[in-house]
Amino acid sequence: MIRLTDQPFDPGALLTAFAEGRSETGAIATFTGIARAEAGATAILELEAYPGFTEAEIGRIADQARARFGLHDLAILHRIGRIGPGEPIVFVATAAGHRRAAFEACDFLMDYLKSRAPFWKKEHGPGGERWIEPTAQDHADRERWDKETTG
Amino acid sequence: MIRLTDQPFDPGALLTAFAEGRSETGAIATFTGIARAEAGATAILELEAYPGFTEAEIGRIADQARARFGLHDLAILHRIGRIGPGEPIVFVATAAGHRRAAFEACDFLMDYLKSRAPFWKKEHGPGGERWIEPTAQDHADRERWDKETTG
Amino acid sequence: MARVLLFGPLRDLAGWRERDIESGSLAALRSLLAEEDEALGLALDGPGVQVAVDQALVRGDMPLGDGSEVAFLPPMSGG
Amino acid sequence: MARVLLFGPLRDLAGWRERDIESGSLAALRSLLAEEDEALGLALDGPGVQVAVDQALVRGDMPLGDGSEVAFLPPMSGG
Repeated sequence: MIRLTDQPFDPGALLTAFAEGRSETGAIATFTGIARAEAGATAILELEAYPGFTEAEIGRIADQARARFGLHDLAILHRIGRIGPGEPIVFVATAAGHRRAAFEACDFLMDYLKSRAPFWKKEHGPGGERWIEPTAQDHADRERWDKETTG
Repeated sequence: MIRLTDQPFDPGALLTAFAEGRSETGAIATFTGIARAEAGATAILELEAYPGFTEAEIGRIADQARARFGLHDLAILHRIGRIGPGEPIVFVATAAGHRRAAFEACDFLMDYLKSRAPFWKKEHGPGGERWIEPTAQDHADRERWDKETTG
Repeated sequence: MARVLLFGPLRDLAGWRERDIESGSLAALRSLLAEEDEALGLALDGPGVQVAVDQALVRGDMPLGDGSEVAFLPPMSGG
Repeated sequence: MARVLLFGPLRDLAGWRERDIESGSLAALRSLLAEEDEALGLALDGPGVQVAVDQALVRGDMPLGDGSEVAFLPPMSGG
């Protein structure tokens, strides 16, 4: 499942659905990204996607993850539109035979979503609005996967 | 929350509860371990703990994880008793400011639970019963954390 | 007519999100946009800006058909 | 009297899970158990077997008080 939504979602409900009926899967890893309040500065995030293209690009990254880590399944849900503090922005779940593959695939998918997936993020804060670009750390995180071989 | 249970549980319900009201947390990672059916061989797992001691030992590992990765919070639920194929055995959730810390702490906790937490695991399969010890891979996974410095 | 889409900060800079523009190639379209709005022209050539034609990333020039969709994609940031 | 607990494969080997045994020290308790059941005695000294007295891991010998809880813990495996 790869999906964009402009509505708030409950990551737990997604995990419940994802975990159901998996008698051959030994390991499920998930990641939930949440809009931080940043120490009281009640910012609103605004996330823009390119409908169709964004899902297709995420799909290509997902296919890479499936092949590289031998995943049984994966799920990605990404919010778009206006997101309030404390609301989930992104949910990624990976299912694999063993935990190392599940963890690494989840980590890999998040690194790509952070720095290469077609989203644009604007922060509306008390001091006005600004577009947010990936940090140097985000780029460094993603580049780990170009070097590493899967263990 | 650190808890043992002899009842089946829904990892999604645990994530829903864990994620609620976290406006300062940017990242939640979870891991769910599931009893595999092992290609149709319907084995039953039996997990034994040392009540009191087991929770206390996990608590010590949890305190290490909190300090090492700067966690905002964590949750660990572990099944004991008889566990059927497809049923969750363990759930770990970690909350942190950023995703790297949440992922690494979750990974760290699972490596310790697999090879150092006071549990004993017996498999009741078609060919009789056998006790399962940590694999060489489990030990190698855990030893990563003795070498690595957190990035 | 090609449909031109701007995303993220490019849209704020240009003041529009989507327009139909008559142009035979991507290079011609870039020139046209730069003539009309110098700041936008510079930004479209800026670091990390990618171009998708009919939802596929492209490099360099290419002819544009009638009804082509051209999207200018500034550096991306999800999650 | 100390309360002695066996876990995992040690319990299956010995055929019991928990017994009250009179013993003044951990070393004396080990000898007593080994005299009574040689296979168990060897297993208790086996690789990776840890001992907890009153729920704290200990190494070497130590005196046992009345009501001490002594647990023999074979190699652990969770998750």
